[in-house]
Amino acid sequence: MIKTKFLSNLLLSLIWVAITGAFTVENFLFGFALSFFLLWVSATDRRDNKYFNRIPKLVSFIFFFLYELIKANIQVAYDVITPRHYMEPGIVKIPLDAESDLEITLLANLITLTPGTCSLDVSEDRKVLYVHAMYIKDKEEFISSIKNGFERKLLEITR
Amino acid sequence: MNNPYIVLPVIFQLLTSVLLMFFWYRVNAQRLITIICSIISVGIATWLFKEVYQNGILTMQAGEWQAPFGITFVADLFSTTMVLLTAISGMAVGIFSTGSIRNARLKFGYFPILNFLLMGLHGAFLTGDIFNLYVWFEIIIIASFVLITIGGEKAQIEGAIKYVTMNLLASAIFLTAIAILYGLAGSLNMADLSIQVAEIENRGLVNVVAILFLVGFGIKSAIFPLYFWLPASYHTPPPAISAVFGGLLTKVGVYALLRIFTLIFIPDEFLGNLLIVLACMTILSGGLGAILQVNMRKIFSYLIVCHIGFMLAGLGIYTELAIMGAIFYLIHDIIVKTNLFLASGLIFKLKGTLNIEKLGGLYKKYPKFSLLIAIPLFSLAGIPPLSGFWAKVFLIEGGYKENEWMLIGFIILGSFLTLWVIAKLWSEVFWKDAVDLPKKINVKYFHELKPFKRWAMVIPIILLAGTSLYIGLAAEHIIVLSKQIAAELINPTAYLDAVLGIKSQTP
Amino acid sequence: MSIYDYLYYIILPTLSISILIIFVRFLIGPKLSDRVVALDLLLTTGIGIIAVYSILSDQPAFLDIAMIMALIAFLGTVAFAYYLEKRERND
Amino acid sequence: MKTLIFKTASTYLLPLLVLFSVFILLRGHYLPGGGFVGGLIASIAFVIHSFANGLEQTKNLIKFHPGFLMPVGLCIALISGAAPLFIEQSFMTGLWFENPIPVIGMVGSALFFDAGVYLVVIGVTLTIIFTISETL
Amino acid sequence: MILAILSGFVLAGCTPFISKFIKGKGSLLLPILPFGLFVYFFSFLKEIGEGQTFRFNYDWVPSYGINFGFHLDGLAILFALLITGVGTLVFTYTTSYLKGHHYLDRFYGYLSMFMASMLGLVLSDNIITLFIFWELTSISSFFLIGFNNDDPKSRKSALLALSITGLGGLFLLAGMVLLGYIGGSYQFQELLSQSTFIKEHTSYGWIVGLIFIGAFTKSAQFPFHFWLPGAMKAPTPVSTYLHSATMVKAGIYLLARFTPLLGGSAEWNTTLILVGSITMVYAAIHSVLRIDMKGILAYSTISALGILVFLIGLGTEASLLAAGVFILVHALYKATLFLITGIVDHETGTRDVTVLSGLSKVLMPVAIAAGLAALSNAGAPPFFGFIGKDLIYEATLAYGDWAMVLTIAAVVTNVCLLFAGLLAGVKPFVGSLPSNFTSLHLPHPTMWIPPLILAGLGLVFGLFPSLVEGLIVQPVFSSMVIDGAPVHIKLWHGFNLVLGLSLLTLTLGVILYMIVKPSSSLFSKTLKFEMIAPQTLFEIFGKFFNAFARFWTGLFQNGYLRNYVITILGFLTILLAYRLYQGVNLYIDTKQLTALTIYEVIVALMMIVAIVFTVFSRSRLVAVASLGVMGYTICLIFLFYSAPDLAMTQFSIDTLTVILFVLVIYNLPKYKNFSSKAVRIRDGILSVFFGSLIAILTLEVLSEPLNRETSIFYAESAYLLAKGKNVVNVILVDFRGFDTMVEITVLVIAAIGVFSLLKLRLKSIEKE
Amino acid sequence: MTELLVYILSTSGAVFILLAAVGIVKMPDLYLRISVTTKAATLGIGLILLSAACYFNDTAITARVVAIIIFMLLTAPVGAHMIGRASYFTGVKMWKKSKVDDLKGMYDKKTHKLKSGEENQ
Amino acid sequence: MELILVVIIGLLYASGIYMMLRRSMVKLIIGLILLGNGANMLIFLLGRIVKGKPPIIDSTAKMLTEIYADPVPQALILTAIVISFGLQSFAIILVKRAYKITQTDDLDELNTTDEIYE
Ligand code: NA
Ligand code: NA
Repeated sequence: MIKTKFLSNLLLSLIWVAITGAFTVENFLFGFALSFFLLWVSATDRRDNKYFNRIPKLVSFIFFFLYELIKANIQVAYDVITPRHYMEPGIVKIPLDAESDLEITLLANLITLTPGTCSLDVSEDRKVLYVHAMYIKDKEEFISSIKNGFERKLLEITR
Repeated sequence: MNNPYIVLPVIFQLLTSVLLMFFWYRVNAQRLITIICSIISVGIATWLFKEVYQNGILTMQAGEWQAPFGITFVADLFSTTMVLLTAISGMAVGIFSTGSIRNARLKFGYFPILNFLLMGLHGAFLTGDIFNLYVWFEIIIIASFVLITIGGEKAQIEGAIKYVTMNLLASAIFLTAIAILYGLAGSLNMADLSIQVAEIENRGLVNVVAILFLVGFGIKSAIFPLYFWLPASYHTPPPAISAVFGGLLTKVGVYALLRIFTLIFIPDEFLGNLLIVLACMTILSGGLGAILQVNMRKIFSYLIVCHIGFMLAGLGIYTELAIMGAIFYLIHDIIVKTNLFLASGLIFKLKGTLNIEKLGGLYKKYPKFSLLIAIPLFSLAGIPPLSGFWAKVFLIEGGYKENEWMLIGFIILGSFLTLWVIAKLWSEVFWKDAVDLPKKINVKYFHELKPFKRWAMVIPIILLAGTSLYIGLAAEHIIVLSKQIAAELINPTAYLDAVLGIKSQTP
Repeated sequence: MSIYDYLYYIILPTLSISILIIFVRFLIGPKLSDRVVALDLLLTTGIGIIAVYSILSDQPAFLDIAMIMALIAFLGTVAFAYYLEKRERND
Repeated sequence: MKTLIFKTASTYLLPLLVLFSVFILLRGHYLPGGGFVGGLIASIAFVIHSFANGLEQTKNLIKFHPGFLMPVGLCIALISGAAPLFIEQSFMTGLWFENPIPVIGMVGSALFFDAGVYLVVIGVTLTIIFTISETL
Repeated sequence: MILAILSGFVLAGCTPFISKFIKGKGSLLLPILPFGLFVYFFSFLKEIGEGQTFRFNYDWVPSYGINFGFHLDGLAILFALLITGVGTLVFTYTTSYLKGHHYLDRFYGYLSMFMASMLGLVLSDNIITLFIFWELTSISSFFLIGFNNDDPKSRKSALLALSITGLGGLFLLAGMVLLGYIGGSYQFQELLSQSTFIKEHTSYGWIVGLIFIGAFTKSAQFPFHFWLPGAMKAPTPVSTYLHSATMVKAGIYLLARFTPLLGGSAEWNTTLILVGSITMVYAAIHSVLRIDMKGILAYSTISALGILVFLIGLGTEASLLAAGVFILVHALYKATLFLITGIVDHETGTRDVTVLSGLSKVLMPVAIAAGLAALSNAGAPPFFGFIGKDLIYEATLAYGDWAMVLTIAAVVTNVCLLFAGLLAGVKPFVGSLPSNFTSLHLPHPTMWIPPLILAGLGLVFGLFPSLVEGLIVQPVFSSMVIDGAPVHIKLWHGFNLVLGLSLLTLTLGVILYMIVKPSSSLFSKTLKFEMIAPQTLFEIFGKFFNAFARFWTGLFQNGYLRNYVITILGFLTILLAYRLYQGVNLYIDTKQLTALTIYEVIVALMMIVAIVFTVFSRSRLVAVASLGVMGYTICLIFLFYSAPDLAMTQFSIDTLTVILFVLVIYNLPKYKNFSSKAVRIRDGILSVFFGSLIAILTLEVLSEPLNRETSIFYAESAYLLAKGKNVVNVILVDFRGFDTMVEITVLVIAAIGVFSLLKLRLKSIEKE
Repeated sequence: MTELLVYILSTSGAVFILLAAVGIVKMPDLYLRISVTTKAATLGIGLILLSAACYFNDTAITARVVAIIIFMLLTAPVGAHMIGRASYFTGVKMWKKSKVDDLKGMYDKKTHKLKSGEENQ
Repeated sequence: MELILVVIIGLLYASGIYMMLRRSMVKLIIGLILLGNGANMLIFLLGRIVKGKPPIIDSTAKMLTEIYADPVPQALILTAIVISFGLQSFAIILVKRAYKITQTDDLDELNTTDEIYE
């Protein structure tokens, strides 16, 4: 718990330094104090996260995401600029392996951020994610592409 | 002369409010604070008045930024008189409220808001900056919005909708006027504007801006044909609130009119005639409205309108004498109208209604209260030598000097209607036999109150009645004061010198 | 063509035209949701305009407005979503 | 409205936004920003949190009624404004420390004043929005 | 002197605190005050008789030339003695008349207040002070008429009396102020020296007219007379004191007092003669037709007042002398008759002369007094009334071309008055005593002695006119006629036309009394006559006025907010348009304008569309969303035109406003369009017109040069003096920090308001 | 080099935004509009912001740009999710050619709770 | 651009007033907001607009020397915006409360306090 707190604190201080744009020790210390205060104010339960061994996976995930992003964007762009609609849209239920709030949220957001798909909602029991998608050639295939793509890679980082 | 302490009335009022906010749910502590602070406030105002009376105009340049760059506060006789009157009325209403306002309202910020309102009034009187005046006006209206709705009863809300709309409209017009004035003159300091505006070559534009100010302030001071919000709303909140409204709020508009139209825009012939016509119509509308009403507070509300006409008349005639009349009337009216609304609160506590057809028998049952209330009533009616009388003399003579016969006619008409209404009210409420009224379950009658609360309701009325007697009987003091104020207004060189220093010499 | 001209004559008009197109969706609706989505997109595009404008006027400070927009633009969307649900529940 | 996604996002957004609001407050004297905008952003942070997690959660988080910030903020502003009165100078006269402080820059009564504004704006906005949410 | 005048006020002020005392035996001590005053004024009599006058000056409002300046001369002392003398008797009379009355203390309070005011009125040299006392007598009269305030008629009469005298008073005030303004002083003695200047001034007519209205209303002259009969609702001491002997004579006093200052002109004389003669004849005829003793006396009083006005109007030395004497004559006999009426009423419970008769058998001293008074009234020798009547006829006969007409009018009046006097003073006491009155007893001496004294004086002065000639009549005359010849009054002038007229009057009056028997049927017939009486006209006017008030108030205060808004904006628009049209030439300097760019045009276009959309959308949510778009485009414009702070704030506030709206309005009703098409078009035209005016105004201001002094100062000193680089922020927290301070207070208040508006629910059970 | 980067980034950003704009008008139903716009715009704005960062070439500004992008990535999907969900709720119809609708009937009309359909597993 | 802004200002005023003249309370509030925005734009424009030169002193400079936008109107508008926000929130809540009590959005039904007899 203490470590998590410290990490969050550190992270926030760094963000502070970033947004203020003054890379000095004093500024960092000030940001640290400020975020310490904030964390004290907003004590919420955060799971223990092991940051450091996840970094490489994180980097590879980012690239994967960017690739997906651009690919899907082009697909959608084509659909947008051509007069005909090639899409076969629908809402698909995707069972979730992700469990924690953070995992589910990240997954849902990433899905939304890629063109052509959009997470609509998570069921109350957190077991499934409802996704609206533009190109559903085959429902099962679509589900497995998400599960093996985004979800697996994401879980590799967070667990 | 510079004196950083002339803003004390404002700051002390703010301090009081903040202090009261820290005692949010502790109503008795709030009561105590209100009483003590309102007395101190009167002390401060008296001190300021004395200083200015003895030493002449005092100024304060906020942040030590010389005019016209900072916000200047100016305590001349006019503003300090208004501050003093506000403090006195405020004290009366504050003390009255400790006895008359129910705890539920007190737990929702009644006292802090009341003190904010007084702060706004003090600020509006003392500021020498047109935009700052706007923000003070905003304080005043928002505080009055809150006070008029506090408790949220149906009539209150209905009245408030109109009140709020009209006041917001007035604010928008005021802001528009400031925008154009700044666009023309590039300044916000009123003294500086006085000089700048005089130099603008395009007089047509100046006249147009003057119209905007006239209407903006006119709505706030409830002149014809801009007064509608007043009779629609003033009778709806608890009496203590009506008292501060009736006594002080419309007078800020009048103050602003007097200030702006003597300092920045000197009325040309058209505007002067317009003001006269408006004054006549205001007197007429208020008087006619008053004779029809049966609710005591509505009668007083219409009479407010009627008497605003008198003050406007002074400005319309635009001579030192006439303005002196307007000032005298203003001084009298603040004290008396406040008192009458307080008295109506007392009557409500005694009888549980304010409908003059249902009321009756007060003189028989409460002779001392009746005589007490008779003082403000007959002062208002202008029975000489009570306070309402004097101003008329000056206004009438002022009217003669400028050959405003129609205006004199309307002043007579307005005085007559007032007299008639007050006499009728006296006859109905005090003379007529009492009718058995059903006991209202949600009213705590006067005799059921604790002695502290009873005294808290009666003492302010005595105090204000005494003040109005003083104004009437020691009229000399007030006349000398009004004369000096009028002279300062008509010839603002002293004001300009005090604010701008050497700058006013070399425009 | 300098970078300034490029941004001024190509990018900014493109963004402006985008805004106009999005505004059309706002106007035609048909549902409130459509308008809300359009509004959201308008704001987002606005961030782009601000970014370009900050380059043009050489005022990096303008980026802070973009930052504020990015942070709270979605609050409007959230509020409307909130409204839609509430209204649904009350009906 | 308490969806999982929104809730989680809000948990991260809250400290970010508040941090950002302080940043906006502090640099107001040099670049666009200041007490108002800072206060508005901070309160928006809490509003988002309350939308996502429900009002009770947010209230628990703040631990006191946001209305309390109003007199506190007013007090700070008033004191920083009225302090010069004690040395016979006008209200709102700027009093400054001799040397600049790192990060913040010059510290003076104006900064405290702005901080008062910041607190008041938070208190006001939250009081309004929370009260409305409570009485819906 | 000031003490003498104000002592009445002091006593009045004390009454609430010594009420127990007054209600007990203490009332017997009260007449000491008027009596003391009487003695005090009496002590001046000798010197005044010798032609001296006394002046007393006390500062009050020196800066406006208003003071307690008292001037004691013949006219003043006549009235002062009347006031204090009759006052003493009335005070005494009251001790019995209202004995044990629950509100005796109040009664004495008002009475003393009245006495003091009346004294102040007649003694004041300063015309404003005079007016103040004048109004105070009206107010005391209001309280006294309404003394029996359980009776609605009593209240109505009090209101009516106050309306008439109050309105008259206001005109008088206007007249006084005008007079003071023209004459350059409020001091009567100083004005007197300006007499010719004033008379030749163009405003002379106004002055006289205004003062006349004041005097006529107070002294119940036609057509303002009708409040006086109503005022008889007051207890009898009041009728005696105020409404016959003193207050109603205030108008006469005023006219007499102003005669040397304003009199002598054709306007002055003609008006007074006309009004006076109409009043005297009209009221005299009326008095004949009444059956209520008080009614009879009321009308005969009006008639007598008419005579006085008439006499003053004649303006000759003879007529003024007659007036001076008649004031005293009338006071003596009329007061007596009123007091007697009170006794009769008090004892028998009725004042109906058709019922009353034979009372002399039980109320002998009263009957004597009544008889004396009736005879004096009749002008029978050797009563003082005879002298009075003689003087009147002398005056009319000497009045040039109109002598005949005027004399006939005087005779008719006197005949009627004589009849009335007999009816009230003789009829109740002669004849057979009805059985139900046999058990009557003579009241307490304090009641019957005062009328006896008054009536007795009427006889004494008649027998020995020299008693009053030098001491009173001469000084009174000198007050009205400066440099007049010395007067000489006597009972017997020898056989002449005047004597003939007097005898004729007597004979006719007695004959009339023999023939005409008062009856209620006759009286009710006269009531039909009232249809065209001034009172009816006044009431019709009142109704019309009320209807007008209702119309006017309903027209403006009609309850519809949008009508209020449209009135206000219409007013503003008309004025703006007129002023713009009058003084502004439209001119646009295109060189000063900034260039257009596509992104600005698009943003502006969007803004315009958003505004239009906001206005015409049929869903309020869409309107709110459009409002959001509009705010957002404003934000962009702020950004483009170098206002990043504004853009930030506008954006944040805009978002919050949208949230607020959304939170609040989801449960509001359907967003209906209530107005008809015509109304919408009307509103549309007004709005567009107003918008255009603002636009034109803006354009016009834009082409004016702007003074940038302030902005340059800020730009130069923001960093150097205020240590900040964002000038806008420096202005907000430093240069104009006070604004900000106030502004956050506004926010705090708004928040508290929202809090209380939503959370505070007054429980109906909780007591207020 | 920096200039070229600015050209490329700003152009591609503007193009994506334009795409989103066209998309929002052209797409036949609300969900598709959300789908198209949220990301295209996010990407486009991200690119433009990056171009600004390149232009100013200052660490402080770059850091700020990164912060904005992170904020957007955090908020944009949440907004899309919220409005999409609310729209479904209030009965905004899907395009008539849509293939599947797994969400149908899963919302509890009263409590607004969403079932997974797998509660018993 | 000034000309377009002038048109916009006129339009804001006109539409604000038009909305205030409707009978619906919500429209009334919207009208007031429009009017307020109109006034703000008016101050802004009449302070004379300058493109792309915010009144912020460069980090290396000590004062503004070249052409810059007038900071005074900006400060005024800022104050006005914030004040309007306070007033508008209050007005919005007032309308809500009024509706709750009277169950109508129609302003014409809120006229009992103007009646002569009550
Ligand atoms: Na996607
Ligand atoms: Na400000």
